[in-house]
Amino acid sequence: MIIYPDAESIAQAIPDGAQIAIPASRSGVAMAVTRALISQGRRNLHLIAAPTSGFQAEMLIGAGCVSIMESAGVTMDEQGQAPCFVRAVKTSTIELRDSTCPAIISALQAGEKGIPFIPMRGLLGSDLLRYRPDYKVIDNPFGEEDDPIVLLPAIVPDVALFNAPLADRNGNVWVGSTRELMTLAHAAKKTYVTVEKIIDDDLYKDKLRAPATIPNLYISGIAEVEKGAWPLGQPYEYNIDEPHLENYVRQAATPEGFAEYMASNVTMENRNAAE
Amino acid sequence: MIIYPDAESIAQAIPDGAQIAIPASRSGVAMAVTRALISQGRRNLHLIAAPTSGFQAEMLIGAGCVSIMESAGVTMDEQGQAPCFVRAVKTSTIELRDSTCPAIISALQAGEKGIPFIPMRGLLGSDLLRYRPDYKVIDNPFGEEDDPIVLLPAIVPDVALFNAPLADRNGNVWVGSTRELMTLAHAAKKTYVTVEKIIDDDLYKDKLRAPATIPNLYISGIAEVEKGAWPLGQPYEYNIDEPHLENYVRQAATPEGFAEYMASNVTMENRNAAE
Amino acid sequence: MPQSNETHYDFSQEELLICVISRLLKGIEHVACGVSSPIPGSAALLQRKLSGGSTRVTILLSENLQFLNDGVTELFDCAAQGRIGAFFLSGGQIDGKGNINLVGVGDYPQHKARWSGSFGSGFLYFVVPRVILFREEHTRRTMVETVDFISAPGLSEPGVYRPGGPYALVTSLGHFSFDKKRGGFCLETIHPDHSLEEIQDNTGFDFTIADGLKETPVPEPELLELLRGQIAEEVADPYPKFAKVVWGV
Amino acid sequence: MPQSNETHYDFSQEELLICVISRLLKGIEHVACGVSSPIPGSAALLQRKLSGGSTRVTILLSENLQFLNDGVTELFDCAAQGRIGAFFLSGGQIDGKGNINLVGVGDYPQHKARWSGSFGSGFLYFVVPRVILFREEHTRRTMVETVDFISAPGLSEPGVYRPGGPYALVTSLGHFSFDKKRGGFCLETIHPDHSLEEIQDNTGFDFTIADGLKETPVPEPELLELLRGQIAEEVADPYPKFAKVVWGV
Repeated sequence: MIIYPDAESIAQAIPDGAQIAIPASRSGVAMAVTRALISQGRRNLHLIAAPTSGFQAEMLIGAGCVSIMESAGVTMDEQGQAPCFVRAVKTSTIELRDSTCPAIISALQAGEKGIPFIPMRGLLGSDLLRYRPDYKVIDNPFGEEDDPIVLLPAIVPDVALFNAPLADRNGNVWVGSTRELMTLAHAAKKTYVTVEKIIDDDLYKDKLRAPATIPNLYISGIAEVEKGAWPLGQPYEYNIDEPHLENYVRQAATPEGFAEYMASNVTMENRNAAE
Repeated sequence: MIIYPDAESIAQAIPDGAQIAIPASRSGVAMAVTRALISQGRRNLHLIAAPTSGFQAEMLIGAGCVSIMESAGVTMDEQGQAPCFVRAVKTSTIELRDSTCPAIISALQAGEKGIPFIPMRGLLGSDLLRYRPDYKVIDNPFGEEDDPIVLLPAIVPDVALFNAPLADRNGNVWVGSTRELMTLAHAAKKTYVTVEKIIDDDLYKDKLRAPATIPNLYISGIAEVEKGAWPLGQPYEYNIDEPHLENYVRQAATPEGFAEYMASNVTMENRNAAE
Repeated sequence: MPQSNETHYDFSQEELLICVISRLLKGIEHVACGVSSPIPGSAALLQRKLSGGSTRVTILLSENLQFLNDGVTELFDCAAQGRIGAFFLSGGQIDGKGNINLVGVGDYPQHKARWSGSFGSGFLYFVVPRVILFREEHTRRTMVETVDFISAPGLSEPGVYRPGGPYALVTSLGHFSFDKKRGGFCLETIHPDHSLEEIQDNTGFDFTIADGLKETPVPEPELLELLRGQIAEEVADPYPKFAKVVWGV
Repeated sequence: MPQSNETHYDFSQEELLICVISRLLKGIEHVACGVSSPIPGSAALLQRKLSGGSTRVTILLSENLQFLNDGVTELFDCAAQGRIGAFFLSGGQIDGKGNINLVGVGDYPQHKARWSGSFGSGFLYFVVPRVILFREEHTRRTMVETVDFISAPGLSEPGVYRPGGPYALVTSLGHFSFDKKRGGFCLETIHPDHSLEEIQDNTGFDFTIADGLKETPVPEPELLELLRGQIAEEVADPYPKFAKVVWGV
């Protein structure tokens, strides 16, 4: 477990081509690291939204960092469609792996349990299944008559990446009720977390926080990054910056507008960070 | 969700023949309800230890309440073997379903997820598998060559029964780090919980306790029973009563001794409760 | 289509739809809905009140109206366990067999129009007994003969485990039930100020017409009073913008 | 077999076994053990110290030495993920093929003697790379030709997923390695005051003898000092009774 000085150093630990599991927009998204990945020109990322994504996938796709997008949905929520995602789909510049929320979560849970697959009800007769040759259908061996059921292959991401409210100096990370972050950390080979605050007290000695704390056993690195999820919101900490995202969606309606947004937000921030 | 006045009323809600999931001795065992079940003469219970049991299964078996014992282990821990359990095995008065800890937990997680089965590594070549015709072996459909793997049928218990530190008046139950209790409540059709204390505050409004709280959606009934796990220990509350259990094991070494223990502990307690 | 501010009825379209949906939730023990579904959410809260509290309402991601603390898996596990009686789904396209499309128009994956994605539909549509399809826009663009992409099918082959599925379709023009045996929608009521012809003109799929086809009942004054008072206050918690626009609270 | 209080060595049998096991844990990143396994637990804590902290130790159900907060599933999931390098198992019977029996003597289910049960062995023996079998009693009752019940097999058929398995067997008489290729134990060292003949007399299964068979190295004075000082203090947390009996702390 390494305590990194900033979001940029965490981004540097994530290589080109990594399969990265990321949480939904409201669960705690490592946006500062996302901007750093873009600044550093990361390429061919395979994003696994657990189970959906928004501004994070949108920006990474717009900046050309993504080759595969696996998700049950990419949306800017209240702000509407994700413009770069939609453009990338239409021009086939990313490979899509559309799925449904519980399938992605179940597959991550299979990864967490070290089992090669997990069954799930539903999906039969959908085009989601039709376009996912990696999902298999078998006859339920416990069924009394024909009972087809989908088997999902386990997902073991190279990296889980998210933002959380709190960590201690040992690298234990408190996630509160956003329990899916625990699943991500268990399933992934490496887990990097930006936190709003690193505290001196041991989260394990805190009877109330310990049950919602990811043990450092699963954590490869943390960095204290204030407002690490901005402009998205962070549970327990701050709300989404709606005006910023509204402005983004307006600007990114054209590729030129997206380039302008990036020029004035991502590069500049990095320049500031380098000063 | 019903708030029951005492352990006896909870026992009354559990019928003869029920399939009851119970936690391990150190996780929070509803011992007061266990004594009440015995007093009330409950019969043909199918106990599912999640994943092991001790004094609870031992007493219920000794009192003739149990017909099926499914477990990865029945032990009095530091106090040694469970004497009534051992006698019942030797005389075949209970049906044994021996298993291994993660198999029982995985099968309950399958129940929790509403899937008919879940795969698990291990077990192949063991006599556990040999004597469990309900466990099936298939060839992993995702394997590149022959890759046998065990499938476990889901467990959906009729009842989950345990003791916890705290509940609120809405029936939300705080379990802290004994997260397996959450799995039990999710998987079971009905969940009854004795708690050391019922508080007026809403556990859901408590940011620190909410993440380790079982929502009342899953809770059929609670009762405030002080020392509800005694003579076992209760996480966050009190330790095991070792002298009591040591004395029990000594006494129950013979069926007559067990009868004496029961006469002076179970019936008497009930007489007191009825007064 | 009268706008709420120019209607000659003393209720808004939102209020009408809330009452229509609320009636479809009768007898349900637990209804869940998304945080961006204010009309279904309001309907659920109204039904909770009318049921005397016996209907439980979970609004996902709402601070005070959700039960989740086991991460995003819990909603789906809970539905799989049979603990959710009703849920709402929508579709960029909905067809006459109850298939819904949340993915895009045209051929997959290079769509002519791409939407967000299928979210939980590919699972919840199978396991929640009473799925109410809700889409305000009722045009030949949304109500199509055959969807371009099946996020979740309305019907399943015999043998497929399917305790759930479509129960009704509510739009700005009317309310359909879903006939699982026949495998199609049946027009039950037409909202005030709309006609059968209008619905037929704007629907791309065939549907049957209920024997007792009638106008959608308008909200009773007492219901409106309840809605604008206590329910509006409750709705303002998960859906502040909506409550402000519709009821000014 | 000398008792610790009458031994002419300046170390107890417990201390010897702790040092033997500790050596078997070299290079392991994470070792887990049960709360009722004080000798393996002490060995793990000793190895942690000797590794300069690079060996992580998890003692199940201990307040300060465990990492679990996802319920009882976490240990098993964690092992399945490959995050546990070494674990300890025992057996009422252990046979020459590394099969262990934690269930009972005689025919299942009506045993002549019944033990507690298989616990996690039917899984952990398959997935933890370095499983150390530890059983102090070394007699023909415990070290048998063939176990009466296989809680977990020592060997698996080709094709069976098995990253884990037996690595060594430590008893009060000696230390065996397990040869996966040959499928049996190999006697590596004999504890001081014991003989090959004694081990052969008390072992119900055949085993090979290491080329360099030697006496188990006695604990170095510095190691004993460490053990009786810092490690004894650390052991007292998860294993208070043991620490008191062995070191009086």
